[in-house]
Amino acid sequence: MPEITCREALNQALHEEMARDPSTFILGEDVGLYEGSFKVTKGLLARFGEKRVLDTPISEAGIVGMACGAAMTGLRPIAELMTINFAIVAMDQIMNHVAIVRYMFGGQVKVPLTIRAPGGAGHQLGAQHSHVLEAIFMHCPGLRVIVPSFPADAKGLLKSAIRSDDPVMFIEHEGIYGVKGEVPEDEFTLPLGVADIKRRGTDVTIITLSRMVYVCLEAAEELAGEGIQVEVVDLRALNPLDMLTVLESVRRTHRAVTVEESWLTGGWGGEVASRIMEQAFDQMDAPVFRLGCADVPMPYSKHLEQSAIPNVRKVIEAVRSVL
Amino acid sequence: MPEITCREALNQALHEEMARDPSTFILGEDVGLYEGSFKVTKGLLARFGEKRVLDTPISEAGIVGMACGAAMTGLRPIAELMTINFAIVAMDQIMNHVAIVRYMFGGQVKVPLTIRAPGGAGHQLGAQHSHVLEAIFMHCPGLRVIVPSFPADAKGLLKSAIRSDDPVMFIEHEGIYGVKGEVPEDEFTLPLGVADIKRRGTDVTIITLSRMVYVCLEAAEELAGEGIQVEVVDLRALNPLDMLTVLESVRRTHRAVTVEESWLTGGWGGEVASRIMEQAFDQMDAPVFRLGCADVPMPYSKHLEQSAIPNVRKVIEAVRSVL
Amino acid sequence: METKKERSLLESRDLLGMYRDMVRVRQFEEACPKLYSQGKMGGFLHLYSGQEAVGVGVAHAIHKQDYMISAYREHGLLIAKGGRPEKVMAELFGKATGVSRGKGGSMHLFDPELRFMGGYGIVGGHLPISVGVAYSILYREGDEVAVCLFGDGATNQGVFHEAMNMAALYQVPMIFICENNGYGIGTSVLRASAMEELYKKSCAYETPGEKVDGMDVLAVYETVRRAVQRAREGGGPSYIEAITYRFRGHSISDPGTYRSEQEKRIWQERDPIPNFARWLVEQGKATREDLEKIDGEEKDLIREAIRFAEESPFPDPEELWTDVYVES
Amino acid sequence: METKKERSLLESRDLLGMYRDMVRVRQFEEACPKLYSQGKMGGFLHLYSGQEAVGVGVAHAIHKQDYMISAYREHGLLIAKGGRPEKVMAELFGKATGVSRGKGGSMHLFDPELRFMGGYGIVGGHLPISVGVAYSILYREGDEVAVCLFGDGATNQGVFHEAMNMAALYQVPMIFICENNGYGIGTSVLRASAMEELYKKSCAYETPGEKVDGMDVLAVYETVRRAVQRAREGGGPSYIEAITYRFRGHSISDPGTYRSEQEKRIWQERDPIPNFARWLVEQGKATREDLEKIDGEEKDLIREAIRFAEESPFPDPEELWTDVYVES
Ligand SMILES: Cc1ncc(C[n+]2csc(CCOP(=O)(O)OP(=O)(O)O)c2C)c(N)n1
Ligand SMILES: Cc1ncc(C[n+]2csc(CCOP(=O)(O)OP(=O)(O)O)c2C)c(N)n1
Ligand SMILES: [Mg+2]
Ligand SMILES: [Mg+2]
Repeated sequence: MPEITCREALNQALHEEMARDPSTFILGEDVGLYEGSFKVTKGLLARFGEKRVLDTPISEAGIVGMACGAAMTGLRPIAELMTINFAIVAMDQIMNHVAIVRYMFGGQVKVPLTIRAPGGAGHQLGAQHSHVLEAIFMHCPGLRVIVPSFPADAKGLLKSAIRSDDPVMFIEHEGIYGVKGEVPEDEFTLPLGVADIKRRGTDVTIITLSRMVYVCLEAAEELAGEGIQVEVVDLRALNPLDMLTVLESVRRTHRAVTVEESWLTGGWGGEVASRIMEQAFDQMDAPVFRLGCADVPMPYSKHLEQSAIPNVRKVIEAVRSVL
Repeated sequence: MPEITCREALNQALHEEMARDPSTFILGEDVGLYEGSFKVTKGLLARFGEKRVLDTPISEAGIVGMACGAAMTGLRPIAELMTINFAIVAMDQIMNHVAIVRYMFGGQVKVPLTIRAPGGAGHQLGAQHSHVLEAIFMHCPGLRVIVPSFPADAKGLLKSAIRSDDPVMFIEHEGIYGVKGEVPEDEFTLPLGVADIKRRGTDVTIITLSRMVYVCLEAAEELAGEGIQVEVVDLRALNPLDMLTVLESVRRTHRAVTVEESWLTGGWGGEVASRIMEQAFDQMDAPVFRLGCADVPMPYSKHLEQSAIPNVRKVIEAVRSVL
Repeated sequence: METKKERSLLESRDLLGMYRDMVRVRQFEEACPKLYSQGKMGGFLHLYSGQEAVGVGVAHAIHKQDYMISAYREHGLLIAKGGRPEKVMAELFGKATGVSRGKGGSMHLFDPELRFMGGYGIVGGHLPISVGVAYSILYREGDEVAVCLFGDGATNQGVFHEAMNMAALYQVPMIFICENNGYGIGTSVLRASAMEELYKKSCAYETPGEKVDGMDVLAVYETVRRAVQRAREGGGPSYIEAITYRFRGHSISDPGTYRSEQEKRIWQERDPIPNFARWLVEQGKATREDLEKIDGEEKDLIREAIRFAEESPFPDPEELWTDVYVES
Repeated sequence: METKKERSLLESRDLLGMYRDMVRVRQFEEACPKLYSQGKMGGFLHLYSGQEAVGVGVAHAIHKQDYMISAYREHGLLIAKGGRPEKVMAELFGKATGVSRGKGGSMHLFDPELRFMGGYGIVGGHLPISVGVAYSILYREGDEVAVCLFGDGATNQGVFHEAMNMAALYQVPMIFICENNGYGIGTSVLRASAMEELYKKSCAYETPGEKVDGMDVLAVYETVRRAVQRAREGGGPSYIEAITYRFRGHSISDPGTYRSEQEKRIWQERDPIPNFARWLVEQGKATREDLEKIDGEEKDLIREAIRFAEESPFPDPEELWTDVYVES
């Protein structure tokens, strides 16, 4: 299999799905002429034209609302938010319209909308541009929440997200656009909401997603040198949340750590940890350890920022603390 | 002590604090001439005049942002959102400005702002008007989150919130405005972030807040008839989160149930349950049971709505399930 | 404003249809307060009485396949567009036979067949959605239009601005219709909007803005018809302010004391229904008897609607869990 | 636009001050790319080169006690308002001596003493905040004003609309200044705004709107001065569009290929600094030598600022946890 970057994998997914389904179109700030601020939409305008690749004003509520209306009337839009931070500006459209119109109107309409956005902290962008919002979207019924790590996952999941008849928040981590991985050349999709065990282990289960998968794999590698076998479960999605895979794993390892880039308090780790306890209390040899971002607005200064985010050292400490 | 309604208690708090501190003013939709859509701001315009009681357009982001700017320049605003649902429209101002400017600017500015709003589900208002957002605000560092239940708490906490130099989300449950309780006549305040044990018990600890306190007390009463002694901890705040009181209680009862009106998945119950496990795993005889709203947008139809929200019967079942 | 000639182009049949629709809406709305106080309905209830000429004028100016989308004061709009009163009433009762199957309630009516794309509760929230609906038409190269109705208060929301700008930018076939009833709950237009004449707000988007007497169904009809024609011909969006009044409080729980008795009386005299009735008779388009017959028929229809709602079943308890997602 | 007479009212000292400030900003900005590529700074870096006449013209038209608030392209604004280059540079280096103590970075400069109420990263996000700042002035019955600067792209955000409306409604003493540099990242004004002439957007709020040549520091100065005077006298808010250009890409990582070489050349010829220098000499306000001396002094100042930033300590690791709350 060829190795390509996550960015290329996502770009392929967009090209393939737009070619496949003429009701699919993409809209967002600088997605067309500029080809995306992270170049994920490269080549789309040239290939599909202005009607299907729509540059928008800086109006996130307008973008998401417009995409919602188009989705409700038979199109299959992909809305790109320049970064996930700006989803907060559009929060009412996302959580109070996109997510719920289907239910509110008695199931008579669907919203086959994918909202894509780069996210993640760690680039010294400061407090307003470092939000990790997965936990919030997970809290909103009606939304699917997909957060891939490996390039192949990114591609297969984005294709499924676009084809899904439900609204999907698809969060791509800026930090992994350049990461390479094997991606099948043939057409493929991946089911939404199936976790993937990225590394097998017997002693502790780490539950994580997105860029933290790489951090956890590195930590696992290091721990393996000490004879500690860590299993790394990449959730890939927070909704649907694949507790089956998680529970199957923790029932073998009896110990679990959640690693997230969200703020720890109220992050998704608490949800997963609670469900583990609810369903496997008797099999757990220790409480689930939750590792997350420091509960502070993200500071700019490099060392402060780095100290706020989970890293290999902290993951190793977390694993040790449950042994 | 005289018995007054929660609405009156809140109204007293506003009158007292505005009389006390000339830098305090209130702004929001229909807070002046109309005296608030729930009449919590009754008499303020007549007493304090238009400069200090400001009717606004329907522009929640504008309201919160304006209040933030006023707070940053020496005033002590109280922004009323007509209901908490509209905080979603102002989410960027709340979580990405109000909450973080102090940190982002290196502690050189403070935001002594109280954002008040009626909230809570249960009035057949449908999916867009039944949001319970505490869990989201709890996830945002920089905000204080106060959610009172009893009239005296509402008054004492609102006065402290207004005096606080930190931004406070102050969420009043629509369902309890009319509830009466004893409120001291003399001037008093209550510290933010101290839980209150509303009923003593030895067998199970229920951790809850806002209207659910009443529901849990009723359930506890019924369970007492069966010889089950339930302790009801009213958190009163999610930030600061008083885990001391919670832990002290569960270490005595060894069993805990969280009861919230938020959506269960990603609600604050997961956070509290996780912290209990992290800090008292060995003292717990059962996993923490979390009871919350059904993970669905709120339906309009009465019976459907009622079935989505925790009630006395469900609390009793929850308590039984951990015994 | 419309000319005599244009008015006369309408056949008696159309005119009586307008009359009938206004009466139907009024009868529907006026039946609600009692039912609400009997506990048949819950939640908010925002009645349309007084504003009928707007909804009916708009509905008659568009085709069945044109889209309509609205705020929460929308019973009258859906009914004017052809919605069955019994299904609307059933929705208010929270019944499974309601237009939104009991899940939406008064504020969230929906009818895909009538292309009524919903009533929405967040002030301004549906404005960007309406732009997307209109963009769909453009995308499919259809010849429908989308009409989006909202209140005066909504023009102060940020999304009003974003929607107007985007609609103009992409030249989508839609008409923004502001129902200026003078108040957003207890706040009068002047106390909320720096610009008093709301139709002028489209100046910031190079979009034609026009005001019309919202108590005159024919004026509304004509004004909207012209805007619709322009939109259908690729002329892009327009913006219309219809000056109107709600005869009742903001919602069922609002006594409306912020409005003077005199103000209410003046507007009551401009009630669109009796005034239109008078005009119809004067112009020889109908006799008093014709109109009374219609009044009676509509009264029966609403009585029937209430019966239907009453006798319909509540949603199955399992419905709590359905419709959250298409795919499970 | 300003008249000859008004211009001549400015003393040489003031004029040279403007020149010095523009040079200082330019030198500061042009020193950054190299430092960035050396890894001295991180995150985004939005340079102000080309737009100096706007910031400096504004800063000279207001008093020290007047408030200024801005988007993220604000190094030049803070420096123009009197911010110390070394403290700004230290902030960009993420040092404890920075204006925001290393916590804010390039986009989030703050200086309470200079009443610089911050640089903000969410497009449009600071607009409602600025209305609150101005409301504070009104509340205290002070005679200061607040100036709020933002880009052309920000005028399409909902909060622009809400802020303009509320400012006009309460008649707060503030000036909205749109720095129209032609682009929001890669999107030109025309492709984002239905209304091309951005100064006209205030028509929707009954607020005076005016456009000014943003490459002419005196024109900016005069236009803002008049608006400030009106605001101070209780005349309420105004809105000014300054037509300008950024000489570099949107941020340090943007090659800016969406702009033609020809376009860039035309604007380069309108560079506010050499043009103003030429005018000063022509008018006999300064000699070439005077100006070269200033250039040299400012070069030294920036060199010194870099040294200061370089030698300053990073924040203590414990600083991660401070400043989240006032009360713990
Ligand atoms: C975003 C938002 N803010 C506040 C409310 C509460 N609210 C409901 S209706 C209303 C007044 C709306 O006035 P207008 O737009 O003129 O419509 P009208 O009710 O007059 O038809 C308000 C403030 C809301 N539903 N949504
Ligand atoms: C709400 C929001 N959406 C998107 C962005 C990403 N973004 C940063 S700057 C920018 C362009 C802003 O253009 P303009 O307002 O003209 O200011 P300029 O950069 O030209 O000074 C965009 C889209 C953002 N920061 N905030
Ligand atoms: Mg109105
Ligand atoms: Mg620009």
